[in-house]
Amino acid sequence: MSSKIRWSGAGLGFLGVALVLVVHWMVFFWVPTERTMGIVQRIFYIHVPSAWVAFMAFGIVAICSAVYLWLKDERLDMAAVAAAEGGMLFTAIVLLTGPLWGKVAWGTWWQWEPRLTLTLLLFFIYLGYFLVRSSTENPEKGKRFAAVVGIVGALDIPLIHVSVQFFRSLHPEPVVINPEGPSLPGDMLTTLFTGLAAFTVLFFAFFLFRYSLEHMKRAMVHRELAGEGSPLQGGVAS
Amino acid sequence: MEYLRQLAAIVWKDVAVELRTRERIAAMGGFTILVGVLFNYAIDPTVVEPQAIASGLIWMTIIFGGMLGLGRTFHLEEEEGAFQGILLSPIPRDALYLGKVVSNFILLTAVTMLVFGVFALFFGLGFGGHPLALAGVVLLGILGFVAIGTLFSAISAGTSMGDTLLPILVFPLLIPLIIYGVTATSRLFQDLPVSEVDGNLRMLGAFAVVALAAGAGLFRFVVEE
Amino acid sequence: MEYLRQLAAIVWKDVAVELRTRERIAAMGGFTILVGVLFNYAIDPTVVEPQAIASGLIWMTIIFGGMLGLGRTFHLEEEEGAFQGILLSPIPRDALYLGKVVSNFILLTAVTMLVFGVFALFFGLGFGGHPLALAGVVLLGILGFVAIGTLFSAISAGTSMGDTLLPILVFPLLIPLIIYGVTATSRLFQDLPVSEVDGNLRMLGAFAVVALAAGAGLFRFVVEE
Amino acid sequence: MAREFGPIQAVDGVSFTLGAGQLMTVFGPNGAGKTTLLGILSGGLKPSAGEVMLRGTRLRAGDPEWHRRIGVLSHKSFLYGHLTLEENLRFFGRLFGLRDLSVRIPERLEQVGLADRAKSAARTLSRGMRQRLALARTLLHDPDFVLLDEPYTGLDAHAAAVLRQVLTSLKDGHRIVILVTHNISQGLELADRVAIQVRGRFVYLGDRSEVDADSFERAYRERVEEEG
Amino acid sequence: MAREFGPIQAVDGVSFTLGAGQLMTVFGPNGAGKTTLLGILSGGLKPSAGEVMLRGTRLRAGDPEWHRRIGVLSHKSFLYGHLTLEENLRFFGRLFGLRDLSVRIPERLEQVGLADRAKSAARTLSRGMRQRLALARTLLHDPDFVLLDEPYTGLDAHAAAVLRQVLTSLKDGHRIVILVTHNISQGLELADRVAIQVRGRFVYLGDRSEVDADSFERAYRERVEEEG
Ligand code: HEM
Ligand SMILES: Nc1ncnc2c1ncn2[C@@H]1O[C@H](COP(=O)(O)OP(=O)(O)OP(=O)(O)O)[C@@H](O)[C@H]1O
Ligand SMILES: Nc1ncnc2c1ncn2[C@@H]1O[C@H](COP(=O)(O)OP(=O)(O)OP(=O)(O)O)[C@@H](O)[C@H]1O
Ligand SMILES: [Mg+2]
Ligand SMILES: [Mg+2]
Repeated sequence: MSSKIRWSGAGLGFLGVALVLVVHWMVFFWVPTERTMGIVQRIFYIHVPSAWVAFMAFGIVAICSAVYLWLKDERLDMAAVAAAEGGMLFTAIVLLTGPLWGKVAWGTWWQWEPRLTLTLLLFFIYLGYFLVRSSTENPEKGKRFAAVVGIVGALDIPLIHVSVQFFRSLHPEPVVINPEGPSLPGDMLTTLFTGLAAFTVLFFAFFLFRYSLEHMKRAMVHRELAGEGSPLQGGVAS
Repeated sequence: MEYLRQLAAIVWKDVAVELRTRERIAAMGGFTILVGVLFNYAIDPTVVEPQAIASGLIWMTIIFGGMLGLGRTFHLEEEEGAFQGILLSPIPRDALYLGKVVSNFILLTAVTMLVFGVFALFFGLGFGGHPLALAGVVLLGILGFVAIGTLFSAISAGTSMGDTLLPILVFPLLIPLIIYGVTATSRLFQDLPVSEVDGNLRMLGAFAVVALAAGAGLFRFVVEE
Repeated sequence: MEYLRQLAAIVWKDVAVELRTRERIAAMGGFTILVGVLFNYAIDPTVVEPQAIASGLIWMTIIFGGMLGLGRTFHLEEEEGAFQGILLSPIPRDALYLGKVVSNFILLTAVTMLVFGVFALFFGLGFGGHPLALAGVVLLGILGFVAIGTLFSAISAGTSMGDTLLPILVFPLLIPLIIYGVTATSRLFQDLPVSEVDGNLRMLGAFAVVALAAGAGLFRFVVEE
Repeated sequence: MAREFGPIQAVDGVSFTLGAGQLMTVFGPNGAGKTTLLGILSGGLKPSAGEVMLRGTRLRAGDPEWHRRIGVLSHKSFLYGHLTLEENLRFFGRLFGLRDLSVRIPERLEQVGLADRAKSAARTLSRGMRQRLALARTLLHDPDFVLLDEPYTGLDAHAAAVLRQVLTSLKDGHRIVILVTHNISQGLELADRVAIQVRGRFVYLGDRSEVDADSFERAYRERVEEEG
Repeated sequence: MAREFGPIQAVDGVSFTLGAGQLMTVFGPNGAGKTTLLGILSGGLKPSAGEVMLRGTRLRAGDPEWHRRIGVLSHKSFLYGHLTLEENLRFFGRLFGLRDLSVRIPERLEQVGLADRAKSAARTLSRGMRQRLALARTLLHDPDFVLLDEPYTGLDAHAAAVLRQVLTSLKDGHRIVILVTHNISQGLELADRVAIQVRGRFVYLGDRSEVDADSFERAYRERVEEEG
């Protein structure tokens, strides 16, 4: 079971790396340079897909957590953990590429403006997700608490998306997902979606590896508990 | 019907205990007055126009006053294990949650009125020409805040990290609410037309509804032992 | 010697409990960060210069964060009657008071450092060219505040009105302290020479000394049953 | 049924059945897991394994119907110190959906001898009075299934006699009662079944008729030493 | 000696003397004022009238020398739930100025059978364990004058035996002990003097030798009914 997961993870991983290479080729050699922002605009093809993949990852966390609360199936909790870590990874990419871009485009690494702040806070919410998990005496309770945080935390995602529309914001408004349809030239759109495909595949590769790792970790803890038993239970068997 | 009566019992109890001890209202009220007094001295009205910072101050006072009260929602119950007693009674978990939300909402509304009073008194602040829209913004904001805060204060009361977690968990979710609230309030203070805050009102309403639904649905997983 | 050891026991216990529960530091820390974030949005830097209100804001944050922690100084002890246990031990009442002052002072100093960090981060505030004088002003201010606050929180914990009294009792006494602190701080922020705050420093020092002496002398009348 | 706290196995493989009108007493040394066992039975703690059935219904924590039928007297009194005695009972009565509180509350306060203190704040009560009030709270909704954790604590001779009467009438009313105590004679007095719990497990479980009151103390000590 | 709470006269005209090595047991119904009496004796509550003398010294609340000589076990455990057992004892030991805590604490924990839980947070203890720890705390500084309010509460048979031993050794060490309990046999067992308090007043005070263990229960009930 778990070896099958690892093999599919490896397969997806190779595919993902290949796609990432393709995207990089497209970004550097194929897609035309944007007129106003110039060469740095090319970071767009990494920045935006990572943000979307992170959103998707946290969506998976929320869904798995909700079903976990309902069915209490350990596997759903493991999936949520794996997805949450993946989500944090891709959020970190957004939080790295954004400032790089911003330094050139806005002349500053960071601005306390809504989208940026909310994205940073999204990262912290899922940090909280891991914190509650480890801060209860009863591990099952920790999982439940984490699931609640995971679900409620996902509320932040739509808020991030609409944040640019409601405030004077430095950050650009949606150019793809807006009611009037994408306002991006075809080549750029193609590159963007190739990037999205690459990161999605990479995410799932990561997800599967992380899942099987979690699976092994828990199996080990389980064996330890069942095997030697704790010294405090020593005299019980009679 | 019984659902409502149980819910009302929670509200009644919280209000009665608060009226006796005045623990939370005092802390919040004290803070409010402090803000007023302090800013009177701290801010040179020739340099800073009170209007310019009033909406931020008001929200900060409300939110912090709220954190103060919400953080203790479940701690207050801990002495003599009374909260355990409630959990052993046949009250549905969502009624318990909603009861707590209502009593916190009442408490916070009282504090908010005090806040506005203090600001009117100390800074001679007029609140713009749209009292209804203003009330809508503030009450919806409080409701969303209380809905989230009540849920998470139950979580943080149940973990060994205690209150440390509360701000970490709640702030990321509250920031959007605060942003929407503050911008809407300051637009109303500037007497802009109500249509300017339409979007914000809708967002605050949506936030409150979603937060309440999430809280009512998830609360039972939080209080399970 | 034994006096100091008993005093140290109180401090050690308070710090240990606080490190375990993080109850007070979290509430205070959360508030501090909130102030930072909120003012970022609330204040339009093109209209209000952060420097103009920073010293007032900083003091308000510290004082209120402090009220929050101080108000709970004796409530924390109430569960399982542990404070009664302390009163039944041979610790002199003034050592108990001073121990509580020290542990509150430590707590508040931590919060204050956080406050300055947050303001530096969010508002890009430089704190002027006299860090030592600034530290002097702030620490003496905190000491005076803690000395008063600890005494009064014992009073309010012992009365049936609970925390209601704390703000009412403490504020009038704090007003001079706040005024001296805020003006000194804002002068230092404006990089005025240290001699400009000499008088304020002396007043803050005198306030702290008098408050400590009064607290140490009066505490035993407050905790008697 | 089982439950652990971290490395401590507080309740371990306990299993029993009780009929209507039966009272079971659980004895056991400090830390044996008696309180934890009652916690599971009350639905307040989730067992890490096993289940509880009451007249064909399976226990689900948070199920209102289940909670309506159970009354719990714990180590803690579950009272609000700032509410009066009357208000405390009124609050819990409302949670249980009771309608006749204006009659029921004075009656119950009378029963436990606190009628003259009805308007005092609960925090001014002496220990024994608080225990009496907690008892009134436990039985306010006439539960089918009553869990009493050291109910005699702090009660004076008169109140203990009242409690004994109450237990008898519960048995007559076909309720199920589980009683935890360290006092062997009080524990055996009204019991139909007797259990001894040590380190989480029931090391003895038998009918009251099987045990001999005089030699039980020695038997109990032997069991505890053997297993402890 | 007297003390009232508003309209309630909790302790009313009580007066007695005890010699070194003597143990007095105070019986009385709930709310009789026993706990209030101990509160006055401990210096925790100021009497509204009267005074307390210990070997020629007059009690003044807050006098360190006085508190150094008294040990109090109250209804509340005086423990910090977030500190470990060891830390709790270390804290109180330091307040009493004890120097040999690194030896004394493990010894006392061993005595009450909690040595293996020394590093647990006090809030994870069962009720009986908490009472044991409170007992260790009370006696940590070897007080001359020991006040015990229902010390048997929650203790199992083993711990009760330990307590009995401790009481005997206190008497042998010429300490003065005052014990409050509702259990007549436990109360009479080691007593030198016996008192019955009803509605604040001592309605009986006599030497243990004057009372007959078997008939005391009846005598007690009569007294209480008469006065109550
Ligand atoms: C500094 C940190 C930054 C962060 C944390 C950040 C975060 C994000 C996030 C979360 C999204 C996805 C939002 C959504 O689709 O709902 C996004 C999209 C985008 N970002 Fe950034 N960003 C940063 C800086 C920048 C900069 C400097 C630029 C360019 C001037 C930029 C341009 C864009 C564009 C064009 C999109 C796509 C908008 C759309 O089509 O929806 N970002 N960013
Ligand atoms: N919340 C908790 N966290 C950790 N351990 C706990 C917790 N509650 C109980 N325990 C431990 O579980 C064990 C059983 O405790 P329990 O309270 O059930 O004992 P008990 O039989 O009721 O004892 P007593 O007669 O003293 O009341 C003890 O070792 C106790 O320390
Ligand atoms: N803080 C207080 N405020 C008001 N009344 C009080 C207070 N403490 C005690 N009382 C009242 O004083 C009386 C004596 O109480 P006390 O606790 O001394 O009784 P007790 O003899 O110890 O009873 P028990 O056997 O139940 O422990 C009671 O009527 C009680 O309600
Ligand atoms: Mg127990
Ligand atoms: Mg008593």
